Amino acid sequence: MDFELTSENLMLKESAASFVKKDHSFERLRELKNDQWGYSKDVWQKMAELGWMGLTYPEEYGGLELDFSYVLVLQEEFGKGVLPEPWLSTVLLSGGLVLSGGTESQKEQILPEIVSGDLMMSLAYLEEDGLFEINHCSTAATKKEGDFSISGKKVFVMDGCSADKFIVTARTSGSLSDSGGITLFLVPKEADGMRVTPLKTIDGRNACILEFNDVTVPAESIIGEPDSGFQILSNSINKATAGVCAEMIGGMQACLDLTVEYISERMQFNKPIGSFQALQHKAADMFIQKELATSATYYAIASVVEGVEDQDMGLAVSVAKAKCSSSYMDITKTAIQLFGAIGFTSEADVGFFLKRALATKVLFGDVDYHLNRYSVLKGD
Amino acid sequence: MDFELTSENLMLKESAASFVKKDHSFERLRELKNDQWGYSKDVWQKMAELGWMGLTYPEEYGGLELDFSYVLVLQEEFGKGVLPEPWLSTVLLSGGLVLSGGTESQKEQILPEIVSGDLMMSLAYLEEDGLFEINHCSTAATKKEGDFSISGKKVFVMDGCSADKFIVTARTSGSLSDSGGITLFLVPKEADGMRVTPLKTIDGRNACILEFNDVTVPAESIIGEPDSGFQILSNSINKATAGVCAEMIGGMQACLDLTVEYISERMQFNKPIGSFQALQHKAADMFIQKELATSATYYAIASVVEGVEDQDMGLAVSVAKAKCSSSYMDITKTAIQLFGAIGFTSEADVGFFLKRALATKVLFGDVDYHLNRYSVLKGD
Amino acid sequence: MKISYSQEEERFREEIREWLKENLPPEIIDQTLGGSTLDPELLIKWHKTMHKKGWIALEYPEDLGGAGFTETQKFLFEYEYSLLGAPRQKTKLMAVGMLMPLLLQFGTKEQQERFIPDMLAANTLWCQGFSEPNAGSDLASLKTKAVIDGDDFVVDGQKVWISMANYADWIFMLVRTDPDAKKQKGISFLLVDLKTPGITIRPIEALTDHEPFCEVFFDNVRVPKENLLGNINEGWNLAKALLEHERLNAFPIGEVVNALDKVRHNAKKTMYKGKPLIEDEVFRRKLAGLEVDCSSLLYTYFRVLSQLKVGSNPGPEASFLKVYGGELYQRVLDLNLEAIGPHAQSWYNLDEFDNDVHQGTMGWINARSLTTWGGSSEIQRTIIATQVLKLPRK
Amino acid sequence: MKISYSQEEERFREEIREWLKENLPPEIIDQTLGGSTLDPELLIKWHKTMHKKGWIALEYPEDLGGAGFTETQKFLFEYEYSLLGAPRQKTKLMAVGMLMPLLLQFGTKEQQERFIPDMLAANTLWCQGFSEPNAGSDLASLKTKAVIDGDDFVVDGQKVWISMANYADWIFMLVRTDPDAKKQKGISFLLVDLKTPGITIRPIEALTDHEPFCEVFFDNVRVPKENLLGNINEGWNLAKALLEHERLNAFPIGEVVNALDKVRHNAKKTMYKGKPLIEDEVFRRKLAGLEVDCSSLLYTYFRVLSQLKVGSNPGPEASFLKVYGGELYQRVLDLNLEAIGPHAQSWYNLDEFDNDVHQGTMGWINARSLTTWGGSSEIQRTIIATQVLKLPRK
Repeated sequence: MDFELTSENLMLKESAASFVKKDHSFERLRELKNDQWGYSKDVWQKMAELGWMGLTYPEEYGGLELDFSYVLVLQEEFGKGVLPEPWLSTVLLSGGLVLSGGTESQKEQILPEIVSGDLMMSLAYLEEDGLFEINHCSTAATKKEGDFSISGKKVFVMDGCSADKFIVTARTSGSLSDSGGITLFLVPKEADGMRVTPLKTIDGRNACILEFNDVTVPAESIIGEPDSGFQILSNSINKATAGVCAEMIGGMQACLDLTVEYISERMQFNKPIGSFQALQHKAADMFIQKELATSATYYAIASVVEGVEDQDMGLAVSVAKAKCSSSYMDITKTAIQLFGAIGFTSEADVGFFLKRALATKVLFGDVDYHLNRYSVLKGD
Repeated sequence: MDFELTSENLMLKESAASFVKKDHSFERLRELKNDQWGYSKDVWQKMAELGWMGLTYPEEYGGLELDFSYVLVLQEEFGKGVLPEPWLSTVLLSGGLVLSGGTESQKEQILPEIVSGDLMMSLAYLEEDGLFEINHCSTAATKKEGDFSISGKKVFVMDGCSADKFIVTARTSGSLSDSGGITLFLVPKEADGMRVTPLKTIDGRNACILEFNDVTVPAESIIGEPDSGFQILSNSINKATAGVCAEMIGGMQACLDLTVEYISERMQFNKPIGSFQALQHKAADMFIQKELATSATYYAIASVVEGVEDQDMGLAVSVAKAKCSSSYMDITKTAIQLFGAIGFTSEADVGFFLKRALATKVLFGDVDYHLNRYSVLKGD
Repeated sequence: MKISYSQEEERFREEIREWLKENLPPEIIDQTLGGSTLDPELLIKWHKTMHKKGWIALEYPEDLGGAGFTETQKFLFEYEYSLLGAPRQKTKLMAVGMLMPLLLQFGTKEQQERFIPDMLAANTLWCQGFSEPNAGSDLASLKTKAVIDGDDFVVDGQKVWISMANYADWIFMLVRTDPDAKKQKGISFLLVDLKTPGITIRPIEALTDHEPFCEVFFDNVRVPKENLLGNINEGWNLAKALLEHERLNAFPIGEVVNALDKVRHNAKKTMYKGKPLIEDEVFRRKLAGLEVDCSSLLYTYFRVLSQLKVGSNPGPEASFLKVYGGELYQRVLDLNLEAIGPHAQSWYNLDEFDNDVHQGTMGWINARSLTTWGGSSEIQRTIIATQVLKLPRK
Repeated sequence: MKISYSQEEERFREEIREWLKENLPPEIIDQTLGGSTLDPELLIKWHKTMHKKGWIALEYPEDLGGAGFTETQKFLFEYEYSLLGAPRQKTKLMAVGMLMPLLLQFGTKEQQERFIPDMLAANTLWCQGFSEPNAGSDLASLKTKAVIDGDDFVVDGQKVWISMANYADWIFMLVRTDPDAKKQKGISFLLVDLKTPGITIRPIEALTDHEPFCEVFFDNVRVPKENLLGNINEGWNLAKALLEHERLNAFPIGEVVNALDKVRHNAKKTMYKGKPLIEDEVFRRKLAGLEVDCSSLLYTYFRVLSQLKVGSNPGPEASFLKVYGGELYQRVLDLNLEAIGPHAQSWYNLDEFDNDVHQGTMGWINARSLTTWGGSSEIQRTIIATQVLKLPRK
């Protein structure tokens, strides 16, 4: 039983914190708001130079080969600044999928390129009528000589506008909602027959819609075994979800700090408004929610570090994500409320947390999705 | 569109209020707590002398023949004092069933006796495995020569310990949860083969379990048509539910008054605790909930007065009961909280409201029962 | 007791509904139902249409340019009006609801004739200049000062959170005319032409990316004495009278009803495990819970209505209609986000996605301001506690 | 990072579990899991059993009669202890957790030798006399006075909300010894034999029909000077030290876990539309929501545990464990009422109905006191706001 950060963890925490302070700012988010990608390649390169792109990858691929506790540390600091760079989609999620399911040659070809910061990737798995279900897959991949032909539509492909390569889930057997029969394909952005529709998200980042019209890819582009992509997929999404929870608790902390600072200074009726009991109790509830979400997230991260079996990881992750989603929303809503009119303006930083809370709430499943998944895994 | 009380309504309101003040007190509730019935026959007789037993009955049966708005007025005042006399079960529910479904001879035989205060009645319809469902009926009545033989078990028969006659729902055809096939029988408490197990309820009143082992009753004891008791039953329960809502909003009002009075006088830190913002806002929320529940109840009552069709009445009643159940619970819980330690003692009156709130919450279906019924009736 | 409308009420509602259905521009309905900030140009056009019909100053007699509605008719009008998706902000830019009663109560004959007709016709657009950076809920601590110099007041200072000042022609504002008098004393109420030299208007961007309000800076602005409304140093009485009116401006229940319909509409299109989300027990239960709260609120309006009929003023009891209405509206839009699933994160790209869906997110953000605007929920609850429940003040 | 226990910790837990399973009387488990008020006789018997085992003063060295547990071991013990349904009130009647640290910190050698061993062995039962009718959350305004007369203090006044004073032998209490000094000053801490003439004890009935606490009246009660604990007029320091200890007495998470199991158990027996209620989607979702909150709270305890391991004291941050634990426990029992349907209204008649069912209602009522007891939720939140978040005080 150990949830303390090691001194090595703390070293990364410090450098991440100073990076977010030095190379990032809320002003930058305002500038990037209308940018097609919503983040900057320069900052991305700096992050690569710091070695963070290979944080958890084996050294043979140029990675630092650190355990998952460092993901907590890094994401928590990113969350405090609402850093928009797509580390989660490229490094943690897509790279993670390649690492856990890819062939040796796929790893050698892809991971070093991610580590160097030259390759951006996105996972395309959500579909129009599937809500948040991972196993809902109507996009079909059919054999065509030695190749596969993919047809279908994926929505809300996170950070998809800047992706060089996509990992696409497609059905090679089974029916609409079967876990079996889902296969993972690597698809380059240049692939013929693929239509990319850019989409701006509420947090100023990007997503895209991918339409596949007989997109042909070689059999070598399959990640893992045909028909059995689900297990790798759900495992990697579990880890990515734990990672996004770490970002969320960082955001809660920063948003609470921002709010406490404001209501301590803002004077009305010759008193700081933070001295009014009703506001104090609201702030106390923000603190309580933040603490609970933090504990749930630490436990989920530790479960990944310890490498517990899939069901236990699923339970820990669903507890964390359900708690983080509701807490981050409640905390940022209350923050806006306590800031009053100024909180509703783009000039106040607090709004960035509210919008990111909404975006992360629906990322990898909202509260009800995870509560339901919890019940199912628990066997109720 | 009219929700104002008429001057005639207000006259009844006054006499009811002064009756509750004069002939009832919380001290009386303390004395009755361990009474087998939880109410007093003397008070019951006084109520009869005031003509309240026949409030809505036609004059030919000795009733006052008043419309349903007077039920609102009477029950609201009863609710303010948490009056324990079983007016709801005997007059409104049981008598109401006889009135709407009974034969002329049944009415002539029963209603005047209720009006005079000599006859106590209870409805037995809930079963062990039916939760709150009215149509769940496993108790069976089978033809036996000209008579019917009833076998089965009913639970939580409200005020059943003092009932002289029961109205019992029994299945004469159809399967477990069919609305069709339910028949209403009049069963005297002396009936052979009927076992009565008394039960004390949290609010100090009584209920009983009825076990029927081949209880034989003549065909004349059927209320309404055989197999088609459900419609009368659900209509009468709807009206009784509107009636209990009226009691609940009376309780909310009195509980709020009690609380406001206490926190205005109780001093801590040299201030009345009612001057602390956090407590003020809790009290404000109590007020808001009380107002909303009151409006929903008025609307439900008015729907009965206007005699809208069953579906609309069902919707109005479910809105009112769902709102009253949650509001009465929230208001009384908060009241206990604001009273502090003293609120947790039997010496404080506020506890009577908490316990009655819990008892009425499950009466005729709890919040989820009515939310679900609302969705079904709404056709969602 | 009666839940149905009288024949006369039904006829009145019918008339309103028919006229609105014919004349209300669909773009406005889209924007209102979507909960997004309205296009001021549309708003002005719409106001002029309403003015031709004579439906601007609802409760005022015809000879004052009003509609001559009874309290009941006004209530019914507001309800039907919001149900059909007509814009809540209708009076905002013209400030009729705010300034007209003050002009009638405190204005000189000249002022009334000079300002009211143009205001009603939307020839002059007004905005409200009360709040300042350090005078929000504590309005009486405002610092913008007006010094008498000859026949003018000279105004210096700054106002903020002024709705659509960038479209307005005139501003009515509170200024401090006696720096030595304490707080509420020494405040005056001025009517100022925004074209006067020395005035700078800076729009403020909101989280919706729109600019629903502005900062207005006053640098040595000369305002003729005749633009003083009411007596000098007695402006606080006007402010109080106005806030009284404001408080009774309950949240339009029709918008909650419409929002619930939108939730239902969205939940029918969103698929969950092969069925429309609306068929999911858990979602249905949440929806039913909000329907119950919405109905309870609606019936409270009906109770207020029947009180109005017998001529009794609801008074502060009704003050919770505003705060609860706003909070309920927010809860409905929270559920709407659940009803649209992953679409909750989308911003712009209207063409690519269903209109409702996009508006869902934009409307949700927009609704965040409801509980802070014009007296936060905290302040409303304190009013209920002290004025309705008569709990002791600090 | 690690979520599993170390081998050593596992061994320790095993030892505790095995011993408790063997020695914990089933009647106690029933009453604890049912959330009802415990029978004091049972409690005393149980305490003596624990004393023989040496598991009373957990964190104190053996030579003081303690168990000599490390902070970690104490934490693990408390957790397993509550999980198995051992009584929360364990220390209440003996006041070990409250009085022992004070005796050690402020007591004379004589006092320690005179009181500690009998307290640990439950030969002397103690109760706590702090609150007065007009001194609740505002404790420092207490009025019970003690005047020095020869070798005695003469005590006059009234104490209230004293747990099980009707079973106790001694009371430790706060009295005012200097009426002129202001509030916190002039308060002293006395140890009083309840058999002393002039003491009247009146049990108070709670909503549960039990008598969990009493009023104690002091009329001219003579208390020898040597029963003064700490210095005269410095009793407030002792009270503060004790409340510090109290605050860290977090709500036993094991009881929340047990309550959730009970909800699940009841929902499996309650039938709804022909199926166990536990299979109803809506109910399952509510249960899952509480499971998530319970797990989050449990993991917070684990975080505190690993802080203790590295020797850092959690401090006021942990103060929310108490208030949130109590509130969550209440919410779980609310759901339990839903899980038992109409049975929620039953009172007594144990024989006729399933034990869990009856306890459900009784336990629910009993839990109402949790959020008002020893510092209401309001006060806890103010502590978090001012001490943890450092928000400005009034």
